[in-house]
Amino acid sequence: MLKRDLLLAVRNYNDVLIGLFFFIVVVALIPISLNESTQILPRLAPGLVWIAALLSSILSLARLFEEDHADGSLDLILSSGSVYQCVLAKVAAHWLVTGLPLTLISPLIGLAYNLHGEQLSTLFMSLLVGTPVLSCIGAIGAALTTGLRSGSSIIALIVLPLNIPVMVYGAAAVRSSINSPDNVMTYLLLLTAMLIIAVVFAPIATAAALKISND
Amino acid sequence: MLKRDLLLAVRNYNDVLIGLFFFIVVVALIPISLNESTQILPRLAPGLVWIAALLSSILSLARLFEEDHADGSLDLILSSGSVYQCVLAKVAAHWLVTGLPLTLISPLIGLAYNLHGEQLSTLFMSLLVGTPVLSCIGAIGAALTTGLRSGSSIIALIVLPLNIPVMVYGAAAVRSSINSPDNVMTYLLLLTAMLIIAVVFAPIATAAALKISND
Amino acid sequence: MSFNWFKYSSPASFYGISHSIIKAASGIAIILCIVGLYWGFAKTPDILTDQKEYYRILFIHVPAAWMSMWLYVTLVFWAVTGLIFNTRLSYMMAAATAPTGALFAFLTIWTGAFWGKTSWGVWWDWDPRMTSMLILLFIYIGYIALQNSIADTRRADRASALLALVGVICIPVIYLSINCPDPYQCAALHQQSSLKQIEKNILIAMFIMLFATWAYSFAIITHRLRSIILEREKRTQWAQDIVRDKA
Amino acid sequence: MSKQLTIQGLQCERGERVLFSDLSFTVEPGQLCHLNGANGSGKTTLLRTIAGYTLPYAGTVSWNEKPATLSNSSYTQAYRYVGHQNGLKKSLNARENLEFFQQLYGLNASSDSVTSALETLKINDKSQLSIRDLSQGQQRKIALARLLLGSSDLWILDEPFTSLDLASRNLIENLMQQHLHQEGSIILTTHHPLVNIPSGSIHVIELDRE
Amino acid sequence: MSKQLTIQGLQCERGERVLFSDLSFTVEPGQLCHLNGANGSGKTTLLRTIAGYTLPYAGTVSWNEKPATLSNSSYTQAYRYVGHQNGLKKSLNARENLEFFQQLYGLNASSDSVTSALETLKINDKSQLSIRDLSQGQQRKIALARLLLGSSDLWILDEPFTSLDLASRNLIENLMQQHLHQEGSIILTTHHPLVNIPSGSIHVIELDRE
Ligand code: HEM
Ligand SMILES: Nc1ncnc2c1ncn2[C@@H]1O[C@H](COP(=O)(O)OP(=O)(O)OP(=O)(O)O)[C@@H](O)[C@H]1O
Ligand SMILES: Nc1ncnc2c1ncn2[C@@H]1O[C@H](COP(=O)(O)OP(=O)(O)OP(=O)(O)O)[C@@H](O)[C@H]1O
Ligand SMILES: [Mg+2]
Ligand SMILES: [Mg+2]
Repeated sequence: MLKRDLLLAVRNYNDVLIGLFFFIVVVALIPISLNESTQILPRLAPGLVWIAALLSSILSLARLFEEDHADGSLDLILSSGSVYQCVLAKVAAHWLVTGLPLTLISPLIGLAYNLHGEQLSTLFMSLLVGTPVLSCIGAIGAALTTGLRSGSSIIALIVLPLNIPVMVYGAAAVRSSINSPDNVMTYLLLLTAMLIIAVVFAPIATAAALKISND
Repeated sequence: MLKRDLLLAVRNYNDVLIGLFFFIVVVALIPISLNESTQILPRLAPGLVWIAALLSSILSLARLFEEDHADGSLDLILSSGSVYQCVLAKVAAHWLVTGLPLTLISPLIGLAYNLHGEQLSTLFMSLLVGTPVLSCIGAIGAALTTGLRSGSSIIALIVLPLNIPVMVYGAAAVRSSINSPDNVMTYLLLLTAMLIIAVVFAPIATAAALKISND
Repeated sequence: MSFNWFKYSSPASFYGISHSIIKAASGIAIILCIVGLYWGFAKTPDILTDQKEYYRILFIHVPAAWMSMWLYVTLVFWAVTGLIFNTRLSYMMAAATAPTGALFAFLTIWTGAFWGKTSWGVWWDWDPRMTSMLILLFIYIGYIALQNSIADTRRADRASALLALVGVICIPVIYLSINCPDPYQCAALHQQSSLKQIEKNILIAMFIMLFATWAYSFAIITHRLRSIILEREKRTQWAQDIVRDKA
Repeated sequence: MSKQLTIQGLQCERGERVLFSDLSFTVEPGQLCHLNGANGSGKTTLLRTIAGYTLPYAGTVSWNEKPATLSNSSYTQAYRYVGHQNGLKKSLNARENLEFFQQLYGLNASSDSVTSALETLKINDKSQLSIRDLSQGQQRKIALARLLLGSSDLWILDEPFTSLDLASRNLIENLMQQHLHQEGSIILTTHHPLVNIPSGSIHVIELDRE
Repeated sequence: MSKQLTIQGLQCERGERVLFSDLSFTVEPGQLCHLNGANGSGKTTLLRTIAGYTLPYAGTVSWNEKPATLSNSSYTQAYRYVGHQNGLKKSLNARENLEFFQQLYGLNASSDSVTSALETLKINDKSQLSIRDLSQGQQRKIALARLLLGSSDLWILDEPFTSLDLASRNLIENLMQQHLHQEGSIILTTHHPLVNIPSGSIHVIELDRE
């Protein structure tokens, strides 16, 4: 299943590049409009990078199942008996196209915001563990709103509150790597716990939501 | 023409409320994740409010013509002889659902960021004049990418650079209302000039782009 | 359609003469580049006020900045020609121009960053001219991305041509962006052109380099155009003949 | 000879494949032109080229001796196109969709004419349901109801009978028949036989060239 | 009596309107059940209820004496549904779409069986084009090609002949005929006459109740 979604994602490999590019633009844009001197940048970095991750994840959610619903593939998937795997594959593909590239590029962005050593690796780790959670939770919202006209805004409404904790802890991990390095592990473990719960339960919820949306 | 689009927008009046809610969440979210004391908030406000305006505008762009293309209405519109008016109506509806609510709520947000008197009205005015420009320019990007699979990310790529000046000057207007109130008028006039150019030319470009995309 | 003869004959005949153009232009580019760099390093003063000798970045920075804008103007020219006359060759010209333009925009910012570090003490600041050059770079990238993401060639050509036309508004902005309305706010680092006060030899070297980049662009764009033509005309007899002759 | 559609030396390509070339024919008032051809032979492409949505690679389409393009408004006012897609807004109801169409085309916006169009097609009782809730065939009928709003000279129909039951098909054929009597012309594709239209006014164009 | 579809006392509603109620019938192996009814009479709703996508308001659908729902995997493995929508990914080509289908349903993923399905439907020469670039009828054929992948007992087809030309329609009818011979069963709606299937094996259900 993953294969088709990856195929779809990679066929327009632009998608990956553009997602990445978009991320960079957003993060670059913020200092423009803040017009702040470079000293305060490191303090802003964790929050801004995480907000950008959150927004670029949500931005691409609306299309997660919408197309499958509109073209009738959702019918096929629901009666295939491999709904769970299919949802997992969708989530994985979503992460590979949004979360992973962001994670990979994050050290560079960190450098641009004057982060160093330990801080860079914390930024990287927090994104690596946290962005899949964003994709998992996002999928539930996407499934619930599939077929609704105002889908994309409702998704944001459903998903944002659920995702805020991820973002807060992700940003907190990075921030504490600047101020109090001892706490970094706690935050990362918290994120990992969230990841495990999300990967196990979110696809089940998503599959159930899809059945309801496809009535 | 406007009527149908408004009808569509208002029928799911959720859209308006949610667009607004989304805007507020984003703006409220930023101070949380920045974790900054309230003293620095006024300095951050102009940039952040404008970034949120920009992002929430782009976020809702992808659907601007996509549906018309998929269901065949675009054919009807293109041969109706009132393409220009129709595009204007679409843009107006987009603004009424994204830009206007943000503008109306902006004084409240300004208060939350510790802005006062003159500054609040400048924030309001800059959004009032600037957000329609975002919708106008956005429509061009939406029209060019209608029917493409990777549409929504490419829109961001096309629209962001063109919108950066609007955001920069919008934020600069608010910022100068804090630092050097004399310059506020210059910025607002600049934004007004942009608005006039955008309202006159953008629909023409959009209509041409739609003809190309519907080939 | 009245322009058929133009549409169908031009690519083939252009392909025929293009090889010699590339040879000549790249030769000129190499010679001018050597002369220009020689002039720039040997005939100019080592130290310019407080800028030490780092100011010599200007021999790349300024030509690159001018070329990136000039190439954008030509790109738009070809795009508009294509939109009006429906000539395939002009779309190909536009498509061939974009990567080089993007390269120069990038070079401008890249060299500018180094220069800025040595003379202003910062790599980057949101000076309006830099910002608008960054936007130009993004527009080049947007043009290329839009073209690549549309499978149908004809639609890709027309859509990206329109985007280029919309983006042309950037050029006057870059040109005028020194005149910031609020000096306190945007603290423009770039000043009004000081060309007239500059030392004569610096000016000469700079212009030689300008012509070098111009010739280089001409060569590389023509080269890229050749491959685009071959790719797009692969169904035609003459294109197949060429490929067979090469093999 | 005024309301004549003339196709001259038309060539259309899709993805570097020539679908047809050097195609010439005319459609006179009162005439129905039935494009025939296997799946994928280029019928839809031809109809969209005639309607001006797709540019031809060579040749011309003209109406009333002027080029038939989207920028020729006397042409776009003269035809009605119903394609594979219905062009209906899913969240509006039938009446709202048709009234919007009237506004778009600057027709006399009157809810009476909408009602009578819907009644002619025997779908008026569903006019308050949003399109999303209608069955496939009902949606198609509402798309076709546009043909009855205002007056038009040329109907361009891409498989109008899709999903229609027998009764509705006969209904539509009768409407076509009427349109032809009023000196209108029709160009259509369909894989259903046309049973009610006198074969004298049908002009068949075969698109299969292989 | 094993591969039998039994509908018992079925009632379906849409938006508070009862479409049909107390509907009971069975479809035996080797039998084709042709749902007949005007546009909007509830044929699609019935088919989607049978496939388990829509929940009935009353009554049951059972397969092999067990409830026929989405969570009954021996049922979902046994049928193939082709609805109004084709269920194809526009940016993949025909082969990729069908291979994905094989994976999804845990069929023996083999590109040979895809090739032979495409060849049976005479569409193999288009198998490298993305679906977006295919004509309406070609897309429909590829959706129908799924019927030939793996083996299945029940075909649920909602207007399978939409947009198909005459030759393809005959082809599909022959495939149906073969399926019936192999003790498969079919339940379908169509507004085209079924010409090649012996009327002995056709069982017509009228849905119009008014
Ligand atoms: C990182 C970005 C850049 C830096 C740090 C930078 C730095 C500099 C410096 C230090 C000078 C010479 C000092 C002066 O005359 O003010 C200069 C001149 C110049 N720069 Fe840039 N620059 C950058 C980007 C650009 C861009 C984007 C353009 C776009 C057009 C540009 C165009 C020019 C031109 C035309 C001159 C010569 C003008 C003159 O004679 O005064 N630069 N730049
Ligand atoms: N990019 C492409 N490359 C090759 N062939 C293409 C491409 N895009 C479209 N085609 C072909 O062009 C033809 C399009 O035909 P069109 O849609 O006009 O057919 P049609 O006659 O309307 O068929 P139908 O009866 O099925 O609707 C198809 O055969 C399709 O395969
Ligand atoms: N919310 C609703 N309120 C009232 N009626 C509704 C609602 N939703 C659906 N319907 C009706 O339910 C019926 C749906 O029928 P269905 O789609 O099953 O028809 P069908 O027999 O497949 O028709 P066709 O041949 O046109 O495809 C339609 O008559 C439709 O008007
Ligand atoms: Mg067709
Ligand atoms: Mg139906």
